[in-house]
Amino acid sequence: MDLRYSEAEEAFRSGLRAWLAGAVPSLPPKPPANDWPARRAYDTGWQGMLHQAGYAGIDWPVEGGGLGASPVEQLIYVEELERAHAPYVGVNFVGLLHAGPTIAVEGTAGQRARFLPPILRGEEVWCQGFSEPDAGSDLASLRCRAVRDGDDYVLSGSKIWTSHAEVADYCEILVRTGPEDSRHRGITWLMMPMDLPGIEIRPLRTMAGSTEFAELFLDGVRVPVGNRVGEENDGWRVTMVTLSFERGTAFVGELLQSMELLRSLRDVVVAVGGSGAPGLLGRIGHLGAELDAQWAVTRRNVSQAARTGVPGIGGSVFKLAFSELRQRLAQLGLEVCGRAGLVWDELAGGPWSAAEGGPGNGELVDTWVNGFSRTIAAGTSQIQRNIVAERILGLPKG
Amino acid sequence: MDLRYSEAEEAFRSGLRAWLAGAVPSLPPKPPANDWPARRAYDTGWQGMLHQAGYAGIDWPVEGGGLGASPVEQLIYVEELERAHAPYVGVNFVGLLHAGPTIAVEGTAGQRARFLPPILRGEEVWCQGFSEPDAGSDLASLRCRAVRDGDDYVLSGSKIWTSHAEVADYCEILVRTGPEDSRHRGITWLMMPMDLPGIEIRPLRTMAGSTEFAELFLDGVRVPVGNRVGEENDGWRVTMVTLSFERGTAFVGELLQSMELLRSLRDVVVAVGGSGAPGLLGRIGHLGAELDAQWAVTRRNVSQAARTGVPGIGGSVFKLAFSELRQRLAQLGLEVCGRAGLVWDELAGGPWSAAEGGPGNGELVDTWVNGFSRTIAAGTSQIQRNIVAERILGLPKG
Amino acid sequence: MDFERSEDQVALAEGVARLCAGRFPLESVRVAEGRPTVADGKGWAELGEAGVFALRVSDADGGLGLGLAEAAVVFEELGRALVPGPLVASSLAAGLVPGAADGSVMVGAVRRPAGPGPILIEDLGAVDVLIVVDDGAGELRLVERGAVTGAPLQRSLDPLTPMWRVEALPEGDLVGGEEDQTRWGRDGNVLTGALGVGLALATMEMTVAYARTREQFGRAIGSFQAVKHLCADMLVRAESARAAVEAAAVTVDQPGVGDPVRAAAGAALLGCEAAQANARSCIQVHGGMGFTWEVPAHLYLMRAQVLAGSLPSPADLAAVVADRY
Amino acid sequence: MDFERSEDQVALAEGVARLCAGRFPLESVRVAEGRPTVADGKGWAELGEAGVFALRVSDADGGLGLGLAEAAVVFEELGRALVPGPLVASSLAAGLVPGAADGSVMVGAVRRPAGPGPILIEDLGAVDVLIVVDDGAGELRLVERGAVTGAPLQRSLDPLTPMWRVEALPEGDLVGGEEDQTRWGRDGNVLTGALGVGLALATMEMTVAYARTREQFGRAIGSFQAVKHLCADMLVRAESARAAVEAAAVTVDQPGVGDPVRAAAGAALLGCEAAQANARSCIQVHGGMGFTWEVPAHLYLMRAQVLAGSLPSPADLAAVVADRY
Repeated sequence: MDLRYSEAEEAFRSGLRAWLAGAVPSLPPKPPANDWPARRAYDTGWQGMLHQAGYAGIDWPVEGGGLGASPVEQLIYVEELERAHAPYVGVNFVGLLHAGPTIAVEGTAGQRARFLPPILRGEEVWCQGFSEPDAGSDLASLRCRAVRDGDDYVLSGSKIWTSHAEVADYCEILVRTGPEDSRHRGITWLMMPMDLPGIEIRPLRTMAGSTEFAELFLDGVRVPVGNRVGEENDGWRVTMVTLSFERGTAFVGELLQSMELLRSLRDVVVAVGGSGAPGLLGRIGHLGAELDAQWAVTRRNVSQAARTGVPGIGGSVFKLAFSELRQRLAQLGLEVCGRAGLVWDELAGGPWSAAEGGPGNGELVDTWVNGFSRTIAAGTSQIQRNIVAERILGLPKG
Repeated sequence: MDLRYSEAEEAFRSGLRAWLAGAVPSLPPKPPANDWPARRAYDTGWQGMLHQAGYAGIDWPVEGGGLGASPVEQLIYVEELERAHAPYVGVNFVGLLHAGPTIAVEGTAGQRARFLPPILRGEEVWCQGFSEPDAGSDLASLRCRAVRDGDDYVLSGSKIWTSHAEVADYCEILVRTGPEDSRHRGITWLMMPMDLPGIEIRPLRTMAGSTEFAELFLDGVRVPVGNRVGEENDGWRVTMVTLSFERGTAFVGELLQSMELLRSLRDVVVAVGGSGAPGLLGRIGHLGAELDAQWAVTRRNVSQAARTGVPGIGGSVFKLAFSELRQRLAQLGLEVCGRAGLVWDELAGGPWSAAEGGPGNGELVDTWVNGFSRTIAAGTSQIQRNIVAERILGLPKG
Repeated sequence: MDFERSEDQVALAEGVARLCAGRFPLESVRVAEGRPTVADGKGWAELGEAGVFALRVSDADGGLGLGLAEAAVVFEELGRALVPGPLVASSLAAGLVPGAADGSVMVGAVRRPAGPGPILIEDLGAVDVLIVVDDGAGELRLVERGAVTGAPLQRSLDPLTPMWRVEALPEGDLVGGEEDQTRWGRDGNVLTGALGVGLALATMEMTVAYARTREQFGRAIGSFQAVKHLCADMLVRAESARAAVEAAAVTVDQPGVGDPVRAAAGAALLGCEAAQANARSCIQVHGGMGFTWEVPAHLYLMRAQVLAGSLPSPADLAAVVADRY
Repeated sequence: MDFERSEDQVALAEGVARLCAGRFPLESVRVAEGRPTVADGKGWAELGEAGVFALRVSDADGGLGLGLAEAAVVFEELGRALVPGPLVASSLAAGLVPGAADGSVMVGAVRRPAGPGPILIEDLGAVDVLIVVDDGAGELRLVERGAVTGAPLQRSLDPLTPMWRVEALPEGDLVGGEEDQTRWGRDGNVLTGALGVGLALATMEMTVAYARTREQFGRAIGSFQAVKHLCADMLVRAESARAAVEAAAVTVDQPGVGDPVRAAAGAALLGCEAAQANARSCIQVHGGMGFTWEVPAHLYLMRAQVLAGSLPSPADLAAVVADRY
């Protein structure tokens, strides 16, 4: 067990840090939350800068145009971006973290050449069409049909939770090509251009007020067969390949941001003092220990990925623990800012306010509201516990 | 909604209180925890006193020799006994609260005349033979067989969690008289004399160090058919009748005792003071509010029973809530007494000690250790939640 | 002793539930989401006519002469229906502020803050007058709406409870001394707790209904133990809090049966917690849909936050209980 | 950076596990339950021979010259096997007290209490010498067993950790100053946390094994979600705490990678909590059997209590983390 970084790793870190120190302050102001064209421009602009500087596709395989960095370098990369308060991956999320890596591993040479460079350069944006209204936790029951007609698949059905659909150029979509009851065995993975006729996009507003997600309604959308990645009916495996490609660093930024938020809350509580302070500090210290533990879990996970290519049980442990930790942290934050937590508007005048160096009530409210999706998205905590119990602990299926 | 007691109820209360004020101080010293013959003598002696004073079988039907008191009087009865620190029902538990009421409702006139008076007078002690090693949560799977042979049932099998078996005269026992897979439909309720040949009693030590329970091993035990209560194969219904007879007051004593313990812990925390005190007092206040709520739930439950004869959903609510409350209360108690909580021996010298007017570390340890049975005995909390979800909320069986 | 609701109390609850279903169906309430003013005078007057605020005003003064127990029964239904507006303040002000009892005057309330920080007031755009509760001085003071300079905030947590920001509170006219201020806090605790219980019951019912019909893996999700147990815990929370709130109300009404201040603090604590925790479970069981704006689960959560924000902190409420135990 | 165990560390863990299985199988350890003296010098000497206490003593001084990381790996196994005796104290005393490193001298420890109340000491009947940790004065003092007048208590919570009562502690000889006392607290936190992780893993494994085989309602109880989810949470707790403990150990060993004091306090906090919570779940899943003396679930719970009782309070540990965050 060694927590020291090698000289090469330290060199990578300091190069990146130096570049970020110049690049981040040069960025334009952040666009408004729900102005998606502006956010597309902002996010893709940043991706272009990363690409120019040689920091695009850091964790992608070299065959896919990536740098093929080790999981440890990837960890350093995510860590430094967060420490520099660099922009989040934003609208490039699906392309960089899911669709791209899938094409890199499972696509043909032609598909790789056509689709990967624009993702890395921030020129093409992807969205994801996996979930359906009746296929959430039970994704394998998806019903969106694709019927072969000549050189096209003809798609009909609906998708939900498609992020950034309004500004996406392509959609990685899972469709049913096998019989209705074929479940995992009858699913195909397609790249669907978002400008085809028959696609209707209906924005889906979340309880956080964001229109980041949409519903897709597909009516006779013709997707060329050449846009299929992997074999027909082999889409479930194709998808799983990418999921295991994710090597345990997806939430590192949020973990580090949580630690920073906790420090900030500690400072507010110390400044306010009073008889409630010891109790709050006790909760803060406990959360701090738990966040530290998840940072340790993350480093273990990355180390396992570095050795074996796949993360171990740490990914499930982290997901279950961190999603609930994040909710408790946000709950504490909301308590600390008192009645200011009843509005999203950033207010001044309290020790928690951004104006006085605190985290800001608006930020705390945002963290709190968004926290509710953490135990739901990407597998509810209930489903996660089943997975842990069955796949890791070997308990019988119920 | 009326929380005032009627004049008749107040008169009942003051009469009982006056009698208890004389009776309780006249009791001999409590016998050692695991000296069951001595505890039998103590508990049956107390029951004899209650009987003499006209306070035996307060909640039993009049046909069964009881006083047929209303649920509200029963509540007052349990409340006053607790406030007077009167002895618990002890070894008379099964006879007074379960076997007796069952015989009173389901027994023949002859069975009532033979078996009920000795229970009320504290002359005969009963134990319960329901659970089996392989039939715990799933009681209906019990396997202890009873085969009819002439005027006898011949019993073979084993039972577990038989309380006070060593000093009991009779056992209310559930046996399988139907086919192996008959579940609820093939069970019969018998009264088994404990001095019959073929009964082996093996004490079962709990993690609290108590030998209150035992395992029973039955090998060809001949129980007369006349000792059957209800019809053959109708024992499940017979048992359920008694369970619904219990009208929500079984844990009133423990609830009131919990409130007293909480007050005592509050006094200790206030006396000790320090920076940890506000946090501890916050937890104490919260537990206090929750105990108050369960006291309200209890009074609602009793009121429903008084109106309809059966308690409503309050019984399940109370069981789930109170079992966990009791554990949290005990946990807090253990924290308050610090390292003294590492021994059962009553120690002196700390503000928590009985010598200084506190609850006493031994008492706190005992409460804590016994608390672990609360979410297990009489239906684990997991089973209870299933019952609440299916029977009260109408969710489908899984 | 009979802690069940009387026939009159049952009928009262049913009447208010009918009024809410007719006058404040959720789809029509939601039309006003996010506006700086949500509660409207017309709806308020109808609540007033139905006697919602005059329940405890004596017959002689034109009220219904009922107790806090009846008010708690009514407020549970108002909470369940997510009725917007300063319900607790207007009810507590009946008898203190002319017009409050019949709903012709909408009364809001705010605690005079002890420390620094912005002053936020619920529903300031809708109210006619404001009661300033000064816990430090032990006073209730009346301020005309016109005397308060405030601005609506852009985005309130509860889109049905617009928050307004006020830089400074006028002194106002003394309308109640220490006894009134104590009563305001105590009875406000009970009524707020009752609203919370209503929210908790609503989310429980909504969750159970969804769990019965939503299918995944070929079966209703309510057949999975994980979902069942979340629902069972919702029931335990809501029913425990309901018992606590109603016992507190009766304890206020019937001197001698207990300590009303302790009971009221506990009722507020458990009522709000049940509302918050059940809303969280409601969102969780609804999965992705629970995180949408469309499904109203979040409205119950946010209202629960507003209720909690109108009360002393949970730590302070618990301290009251501990102190008086 | 490679936070996986090295091959040597894996081998070390396996070696200790084998030693424990051979020398301290639970059925033989349990023979001593409830006695005033449980740990015995012979077993202690074998642990010493195996290098359990000398791990961190330098090669030059006859030790193994390893780090706290290796000690944590070893202590996890000792915890898992419920090995009785003052393991942490004897390990910390190696290098400070002659004979501690090779197990020929069994070293106990006690904190000099700041306030009133009885002084309880673990395993006093078995130890040869006692380290008195004086957090107030910032000192470690050595007391010969013979200089301490103590009596065994009748019934210790952990039947394998007899508690003795002492009326007064002798002054003792100064063997360590502030730096040693700080190190004692910090490294003791890590090693105690490691024992806790071992307990948490043991109860998890025991629970999973039971849930796989115990049948009710015609199926293994481990197929019910309620049981599955309890088990999954046990894994999350144990693995999170294990990562925290090992990271803390490495942070002590490798200056510059983090704050060892904060990491150690967090490790103690989470290690003990995992031990306690997993033991509770273990009892619950075992149902009635979990409440028996025969099933050892309670032994893990009680040992977890002993560990927690040997540490600063959870609130104090959390305060250290908060302070240094």
